[in-house]
Amino acid sequence: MMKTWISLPLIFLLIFLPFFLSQYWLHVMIISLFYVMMASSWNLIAGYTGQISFAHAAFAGVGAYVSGMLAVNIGIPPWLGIFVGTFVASLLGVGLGYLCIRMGGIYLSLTTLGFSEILRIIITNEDRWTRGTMGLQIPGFFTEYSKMSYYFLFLIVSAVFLFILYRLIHSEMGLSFRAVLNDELAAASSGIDTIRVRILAFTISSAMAGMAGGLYGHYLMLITPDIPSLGQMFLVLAMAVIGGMGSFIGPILGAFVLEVLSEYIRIYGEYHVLLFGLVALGVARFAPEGMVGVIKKRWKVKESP
Amino acid sequence: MSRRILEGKGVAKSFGGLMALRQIDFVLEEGEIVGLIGPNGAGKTTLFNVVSGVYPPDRGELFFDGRLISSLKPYQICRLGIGRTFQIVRPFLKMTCLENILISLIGRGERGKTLEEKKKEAREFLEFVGLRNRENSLAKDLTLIEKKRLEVARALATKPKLLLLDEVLAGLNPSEILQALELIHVIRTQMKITIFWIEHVMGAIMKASDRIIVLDQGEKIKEGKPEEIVSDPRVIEAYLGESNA
Amino acid sequence: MGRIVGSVLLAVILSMTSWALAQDTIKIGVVGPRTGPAAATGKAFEEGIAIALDHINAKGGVLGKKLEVVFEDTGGVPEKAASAFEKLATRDKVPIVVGESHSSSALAEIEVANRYKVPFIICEAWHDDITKKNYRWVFRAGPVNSGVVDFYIAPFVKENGFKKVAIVRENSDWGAGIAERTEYNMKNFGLPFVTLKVERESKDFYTELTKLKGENPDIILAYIYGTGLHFFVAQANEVGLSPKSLILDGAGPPSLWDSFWKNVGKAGDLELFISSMHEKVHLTPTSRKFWEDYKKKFGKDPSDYKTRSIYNVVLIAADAINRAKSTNNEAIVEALEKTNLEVTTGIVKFGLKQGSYEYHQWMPPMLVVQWQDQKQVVVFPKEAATGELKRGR
Amino acid sequence: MAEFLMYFTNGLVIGVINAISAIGVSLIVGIMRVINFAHGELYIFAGYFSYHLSLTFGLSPILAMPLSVFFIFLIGILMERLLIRPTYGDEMYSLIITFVLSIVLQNSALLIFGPYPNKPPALISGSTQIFGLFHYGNQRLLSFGISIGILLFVFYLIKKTWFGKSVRAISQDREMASLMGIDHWRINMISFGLGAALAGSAGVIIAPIFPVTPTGSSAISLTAFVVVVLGGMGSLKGCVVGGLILGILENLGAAYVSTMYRHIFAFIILILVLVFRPWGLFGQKT
Repeated sequence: MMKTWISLPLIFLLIFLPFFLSQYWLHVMIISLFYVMMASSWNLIAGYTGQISFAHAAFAGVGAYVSGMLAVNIGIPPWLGIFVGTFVASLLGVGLGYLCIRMGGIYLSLTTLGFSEILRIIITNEDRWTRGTMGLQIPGFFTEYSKMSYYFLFLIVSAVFLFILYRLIHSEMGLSFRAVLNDELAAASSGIDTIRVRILAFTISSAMAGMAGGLYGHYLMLITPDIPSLGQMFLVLAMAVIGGMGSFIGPILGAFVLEVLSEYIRIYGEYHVLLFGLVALGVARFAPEGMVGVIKKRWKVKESP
Repeated sequence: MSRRILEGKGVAKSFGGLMALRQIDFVLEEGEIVGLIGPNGAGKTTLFNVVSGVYPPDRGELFFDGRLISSLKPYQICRLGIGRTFQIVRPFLKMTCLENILISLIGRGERGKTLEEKKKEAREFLEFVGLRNRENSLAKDLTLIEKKRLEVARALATKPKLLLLDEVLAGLNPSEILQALELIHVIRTQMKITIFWIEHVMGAIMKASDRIIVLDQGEKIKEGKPEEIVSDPRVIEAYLGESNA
Repeated sequence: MGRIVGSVLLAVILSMTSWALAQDTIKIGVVGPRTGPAAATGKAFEEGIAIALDHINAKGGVLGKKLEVVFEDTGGVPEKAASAFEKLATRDKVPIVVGESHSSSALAEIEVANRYKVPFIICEAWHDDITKKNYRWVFRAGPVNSGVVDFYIAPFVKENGFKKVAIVRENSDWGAGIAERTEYNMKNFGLPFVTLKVERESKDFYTELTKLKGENPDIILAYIYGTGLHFFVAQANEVGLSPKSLILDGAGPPSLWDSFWKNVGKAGDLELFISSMHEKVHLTPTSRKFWEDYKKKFGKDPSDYKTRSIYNVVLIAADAINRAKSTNNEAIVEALEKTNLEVTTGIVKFGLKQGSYEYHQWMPPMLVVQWQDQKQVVVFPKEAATGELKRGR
Repeated sequence: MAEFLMYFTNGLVIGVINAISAIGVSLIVGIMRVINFAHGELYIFAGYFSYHLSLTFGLSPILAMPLSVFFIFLIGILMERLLIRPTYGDEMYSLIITFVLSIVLQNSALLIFGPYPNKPPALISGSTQIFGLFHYGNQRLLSFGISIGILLFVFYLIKKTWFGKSVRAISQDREMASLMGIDHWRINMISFGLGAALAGSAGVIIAPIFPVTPTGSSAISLTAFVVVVLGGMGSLKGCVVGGLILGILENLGAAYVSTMYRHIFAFIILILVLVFRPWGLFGQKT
């Protein structure tokens, strides 16, 4: 149960906060919200059905490139383009899911890793269309560049995502997700079509990544193969793992904490990825429920999953 | 004459050269309790896995209620009406008892019932196995016997016509065994569910079964009434062979 | 649960809003790759910056304050570069940014520079468009593709009478731009040429080299930046293509990295490269001073000429702020346009005529150097040459 | 024709090295159902070790190579003991842990060895004219020979020794193997070390040809994974055949289709295998 006494002030805060933030911190908040969308939607497949997809960043890349290239080449407005991008990402999600989910978890991880790599190679090499590693400059959502507008756009879409995820997790489908995560064979023997459940989760999550990627691309106004890179994938994974996989709050917490933290330790340059890696490793090994798990244990706070 | 509910014809299954089941034929009739016994590695659990669709048989056919089921997936077989428990209990550990049962109700794929209605129904199943007071406990916090009860309730909640029970008595003390046998009796008589069970507790299975099927090294070596089984020299040899090993 | 989340958030927010520091130094921004495949450039930049800061602060700093730099990493990735630049502009609020060595990153950064109106001096991103876009805030004190090709590479090819040219270029803005300009020049000369596109991070060039062997070129213009060049040179020798066909490294630094000889072995002999630096060629007194102080500070000779390029632009930036007598962006741009400063590679004066890449552009003189018995010999242009071009067989 | 043979030979050499690296992955998957995403990093580390042992510490390359492989073996054992062992049975966490580990190792390599690519000294220089048709680097030919030697050794180890029998028993049926009295904890640890050592062997063999860079590791891991899926998870024969197919196909594809798409052929194969024969060429169907 999301407790209203904490949600309400939080919503209030998120609405009025931007008026007190500098351009720079507004930027950090926007990026954090992007990662909230990414980590939370990845958590749906990883945390709730136990499938590790390494293509989440790749699907964000699909969303960004489809929408960006439509805008640059045919002049389709970003507002429309991101929906096309989301649709393409979900189609690819169904396709990939159908291909490898029946073969089990390891295959999904390998195939999604391969898919990321294919996507990177195609984007890099088809530079006539994508401008490859040189980066494609694409239009933004607003004619007048305003960080405030982007902040609210990202805030609204994140809220919608979280609402959908929350409802989904607490529905019958969400129970099926968790049954599959807990014990696939037992779930199948209880009449759950485990393949369908997994493909569904994978598709929803991929579509969300596609939309998040589209928004991100049109915010940066510059898209490069770095969006669908494994480095980006690692960040999303680290946020979910450190925050707490399989919990609703975990990835949200992880996204904010890691993004804000990375701004503070940026002076150490290359070490921040290493640091996040070590922390994520330690958490995965010793506290698999992440920050949320640690907090729950410490304060014995009850939170429904 | 009652109906054949489950029929296997020439069912065979091997794993990388190891023959786990060789050409097994068997029939279960509606309303029966049939015991499946045999020494370790005889292929009993493999047979259950093949029946419930975990692996497709290499050769042979399986019919349930007159329908060919040997190429169906586990969830399809479950929805047709075969429920099962596992030798090593497999409840959904990080879910509550109520949620464990709910999964089976969701798995039936019935439309038109709200989640609240399903919860109500799930509580009835918990009540039936005596776990009503633990509905909000996580399955991992249950004792072994509670886990076993939960698993039986979960299997019952799929509304099976046939229930496969894989060593539900193992690890229970004598008074618990008596309770369990009572439960099985109720399932059979009141719920009208056919039961096919694997058991190592010989006394219990001999007492409660209508018929016994004996497997050894993937072959059916004997089938018949309990009293015929105990006196059969081949069965004795199979078991003696095991105890000498 | 909620309370904890709340307090963490509150702490973060408090720290965000109270972001202010008393300043008794002047900070300028630097962008460049400190991580990723071109992290070597970041190291070169750090060395050059250190010497520039020593020199500037020894002379009293900038506007009477100590000069410092904030070096943001771009990872060699345009998207990170744009966000790095944005951070310098919005978080550190630096009056001027210098640096960059990737054309693709620079092309992304100049958009941000233009959006936030921050003066930006680029030192080692060669793509024409960077200055061709004629942004008021963007300057370049370094090579430009068209200049490098028109004044050095193409005349070198022509004057030495090469008959068949192979152009091997990486898939980057720099590679595309410099190859295109080279093709344009070769067409004008009427010289036959063939162009191959290769992947920037490739390691195995046997396939490309086998194809090239069929073409039988006598000069290969290799527009590959980074370690790929080493593999290319080593493998060209293995398949028997070089040194019969000479290889010219159209970027330069990779042929000077410490690892070059380890990676290419004797295949490196007779390899040519573009450079703006040579131990025997000191165009200005500053160049000599830089060389000596570098040796003193780091105990070795400078190898990557990007060390000097970044040194130059930090000097130019400091000079402009001093002359502008403020950190105001308009004033700095005006001062930059009037720059007349001696750096290691000559006297810097930016072009002011709009309409072409020469706007806000100053290009240092370049050299074509050949490795002969592991010695650098300048072979072009003639007036700076320290030896003859040697051909392989 | 000469060109074709050249591409083909190149494919063969790369293919054999692919096979060694892939066997390292396959061994671990077969026994533990764990995919080691840090495979490429171990390969890279081996390259760096052999570079520093021979150039910084002045060891002969002939000594430096096996010593580096031994270090990687130790690292593998340590990894298994500290990180992988607690995840047995939880596929998800082993995937997460090895993936994060790959990022950690990659960034540590960047930190320890720097961004510069390093190439250990070649054992042999120059090139040989093959059938009077084309020149081929001697180091490549030597690497080919060493790789074949390693492959033969691995096959001997798996087919003929006590260790190999235990490994095969565990891959087929873990419960059965433990009934037979095989200590699978120890076998797991040694196998993980061996898998790592094979990654390391591929690394030290290839490093004198293509210098190692910290960022190059993910491509190496991916190639190995594709070979394993193509050959069939847990099949050694599959690794050799798959490695060769991939090596030859990539080189011919690069030559006759597009050099830029060299690495995409691997993934096209991956997708085709998943569609038509998901258990791989030599894998077991269920």
